[in-house]
Amino acid sequence: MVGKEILIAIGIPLLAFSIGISLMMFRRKIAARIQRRYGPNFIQPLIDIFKLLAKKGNITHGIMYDLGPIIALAASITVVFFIPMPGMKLMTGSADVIALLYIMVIGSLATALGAGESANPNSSIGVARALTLMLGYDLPFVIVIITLVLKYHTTNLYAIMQAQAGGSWAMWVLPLSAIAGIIVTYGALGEHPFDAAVAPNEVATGPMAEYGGKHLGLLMINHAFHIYIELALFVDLFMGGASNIFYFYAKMFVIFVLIIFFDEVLPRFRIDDAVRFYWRWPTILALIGLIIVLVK
Amino acid sequence: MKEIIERVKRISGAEVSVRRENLIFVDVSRDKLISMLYDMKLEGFNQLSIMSAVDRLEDNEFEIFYVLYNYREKINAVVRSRIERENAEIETAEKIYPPAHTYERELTEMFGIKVLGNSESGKPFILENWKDKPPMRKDFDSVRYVNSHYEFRHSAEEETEGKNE
Amino acid sequence: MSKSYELFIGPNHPGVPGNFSLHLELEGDTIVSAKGDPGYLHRAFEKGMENRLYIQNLALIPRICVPEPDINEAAYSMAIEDLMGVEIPERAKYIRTIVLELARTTAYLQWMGGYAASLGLYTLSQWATGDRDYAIDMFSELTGARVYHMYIWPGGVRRDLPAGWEDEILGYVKYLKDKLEDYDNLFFKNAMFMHRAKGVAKITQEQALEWGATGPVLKATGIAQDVRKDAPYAAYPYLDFDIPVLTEGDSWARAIIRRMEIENALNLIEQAVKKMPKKGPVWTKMPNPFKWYVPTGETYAKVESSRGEHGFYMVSDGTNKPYRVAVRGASMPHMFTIAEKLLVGSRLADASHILLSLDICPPEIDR
Amino acid sequence: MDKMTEEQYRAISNMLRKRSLWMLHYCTGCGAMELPPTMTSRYDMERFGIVPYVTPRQADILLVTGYVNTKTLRRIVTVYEQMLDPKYVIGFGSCPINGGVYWDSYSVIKQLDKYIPVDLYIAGCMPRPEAIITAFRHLMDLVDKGKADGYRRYKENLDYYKKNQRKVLG
Repeated sequence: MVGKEILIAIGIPLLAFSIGISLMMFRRKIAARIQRRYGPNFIQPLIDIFKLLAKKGNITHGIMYDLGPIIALAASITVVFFIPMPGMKLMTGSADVIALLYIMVIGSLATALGAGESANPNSSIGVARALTLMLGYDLPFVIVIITLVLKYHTTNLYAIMQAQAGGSWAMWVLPLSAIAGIIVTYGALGEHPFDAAVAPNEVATGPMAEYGGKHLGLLMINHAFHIYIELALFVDLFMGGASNIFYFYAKMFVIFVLIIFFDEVLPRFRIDDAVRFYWRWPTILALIGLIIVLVK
Repeated sequence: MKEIIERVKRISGAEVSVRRENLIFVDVSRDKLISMLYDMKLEGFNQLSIMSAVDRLEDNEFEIFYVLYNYREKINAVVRSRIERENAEIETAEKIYPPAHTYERELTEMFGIKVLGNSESGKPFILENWKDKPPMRKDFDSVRYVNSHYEFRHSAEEETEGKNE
Repeated sequence: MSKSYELFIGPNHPGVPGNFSLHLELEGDTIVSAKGDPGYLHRAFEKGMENRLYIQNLALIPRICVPEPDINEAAYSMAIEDLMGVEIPERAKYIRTIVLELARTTAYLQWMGGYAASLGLYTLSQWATGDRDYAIDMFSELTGARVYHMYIWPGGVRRDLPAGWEDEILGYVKYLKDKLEDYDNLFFKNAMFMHRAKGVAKITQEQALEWGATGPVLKATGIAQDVRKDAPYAAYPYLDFDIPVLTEGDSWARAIIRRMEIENALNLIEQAVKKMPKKGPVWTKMPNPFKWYVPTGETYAKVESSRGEHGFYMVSDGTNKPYRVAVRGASMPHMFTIAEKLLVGSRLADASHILLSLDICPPEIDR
Repeated sequence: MDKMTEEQYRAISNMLRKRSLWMLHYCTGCGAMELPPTMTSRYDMERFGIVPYVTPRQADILLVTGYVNTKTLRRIVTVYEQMLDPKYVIGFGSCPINGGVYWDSYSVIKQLDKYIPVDLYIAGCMPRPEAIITAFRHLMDLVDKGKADGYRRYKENLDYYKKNQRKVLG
């Protein structure tokens, strides 16, 4: 039995990574088609990652600089274990949304610490922006989580997912909270219009400005996990999870394509505008959702 | 059109020559240059298009010129003045025309003409680490400079490129 | 601990329009002082031109301003024609107009890509640059080169239009007019673009006149100053067009002015193709290029570029080489007099946006 | 056996490197004018995995697009040294080769490969997008065969390059 658990322990992150990277592949291809071009080779993101890991030169600015991407990656993998994935149970039974909220912050903080040590002002500004944006989208996100917890009378993610089985998705029951949730997903993924933290024209890719080679490769792997985490969380919270992995993937894909479509036609917010936006519209929507649940 | 030219002619110290109906040249002496520019601005020449200098090496003089434009009368005026080539210096016009500030910085760098009253005159602007004489002067030979500082590629070198390094 | 810190934007930074550097001093996210640092593209044009024949300079001058090289050829040719007293044929005037307006279109499309990218909208960059390339095809059919045409030269234009080129250019005009609607829907009517651009980097009419603004920057404050109307050259006096004017004076107004100028340019091309004499010489016979002894004298010739007034001040001493040529680019006052003042007090996020809304062209500053 | 795996590793990593060349987004000269068409929808360089990246740490290729004056050369050298191995340099247009039309300009250097190692030159003023893409394909071949070794040459002949750099930069 132990052998099977180890297999699953390796299998879950691998599967999560493949889902994340495949969505990245689709992302570049779909974006290219919107921009009237042919687009890159389909497996381009994978080639990029392997090339970055095969880079020879190495540079370091201190211990945190090196540890930053590693801690971020470790935190992401930890989060992956807590998010219910159909057919693979290891720790999902004990997944608690409130604990999850805290673990998810670790990755961003680790990147922030690492980038901060590189002493590049662009990185510091980018980090400051990323953390400010986190402050912005965490408020509606927490309200949305509270709404769901009150609705289903549990803080267990798996139980929330199970309660929606059979078609009564939270998306249909609580549409306002779901809209707030998808806007939060935009910010968490750093897509337009909430990409001020990595804006090339302003801060030269922000936190990543000093990262290159293997570090950047790790950050890209982390990004693949990140895409998986945010989308899987949304699917689990609002779309009732899925009974098998293909169904799960299809749901994530639909949400992701929706995100890309908006991403490609919107300019970016200034960071103060982004926070103001988050504390206004999604927060109001989430609050109304909360009130509806409370009144019922 | 004619009226504005007449008005410019009445400014004291101005020698006006008309090149086209919308381009006139105004020659003044060095000490009247700034007051002339001031009068021109009062006449409605609101825009400084460019200012720079011409090195008149044979006369041992610099010719400073200001190309002005009158938006209402649609006429260009070039105010020119000659100064001595040795220890050349002029007064700044940035109080009258703000864009002059940058042109004067370039003037100092390219011709070595000092601009009094311009806080940034003489600071490095376009060139970096320039040690030779100001490059836009006529007695600066750029071909000689190039030959002494850079090496050209020769056909024989091309063949062995990569080996002799 | 001091509150402010320094940030160098550029030269290796996508936020600056080309090889140019900006020294910013920031307090938090707000800029407290800005200083431009030019010179990365200095090639000593004005010195080089003194050492070359007039005809050789023709190969040098397009390189002064890369996005729109034809204005240099036109202004340089006009200066020589003025000094030599040459009148160019009717058909050449129209061809010059078409070429200049097509170049203006390409310059604005290029600008549009950069401006949209500075606001984070990369899709428009892709579309606009892709559509610009079809205009480049027109150029390469007409002149044989994609970027540096050397087509307009003293006395007229280098050669006549190829057969069927008129129809092709009309087809392109029609194509781009359709595409402009797409651009409007994607960008110029985009609520988020308006949110970002409205009220940013606002200048009043008095300030614009005082600081020497020209072109779209001045038109956006409500002054219809345009060399094409004020000192008509080429075939502009025979054509019917209006100067677009807005009164807001902010980044949004400047963007919309440029958007209107594209339409204006397309209309001018259409008119010029239709009104153009169908036959006739395109070049006034000039002496052997090695013997272009330009009479002694000084002149100032100017044209309207996509960024504002572009002029050549030329001094001739009667030989076959110019004695002194000074180039006036619109970017010089726009950058050092206007942008340095506008950047102070704005946010770091807007720095690249402001530079692009003024359409700074570094090669024109450095020369 | 050990040697065998090392060879295989090198072959595989070269194959991956050639499919993913990130170029530095640094417009050093007027050749940068032909890069937007090459990058965008008409010619679409991303088909070959070539993407502009922002900082020197992330990039593999330094494209020197056109003339280099001494002020820019100082930045190019800094940027080149900041990039991580393996790194490649492409000299773009006729100016980095021998000065081009700026042969008598006091501020433009005449031979780029005296100051940093150049893997490939593209001739022309300015090279068309087709030429740029052909050059990138050629660079891919060089990378595949392991012949694009400019970064190694720079380390081996550091004194030579530094001496030349000091001569013009002072």
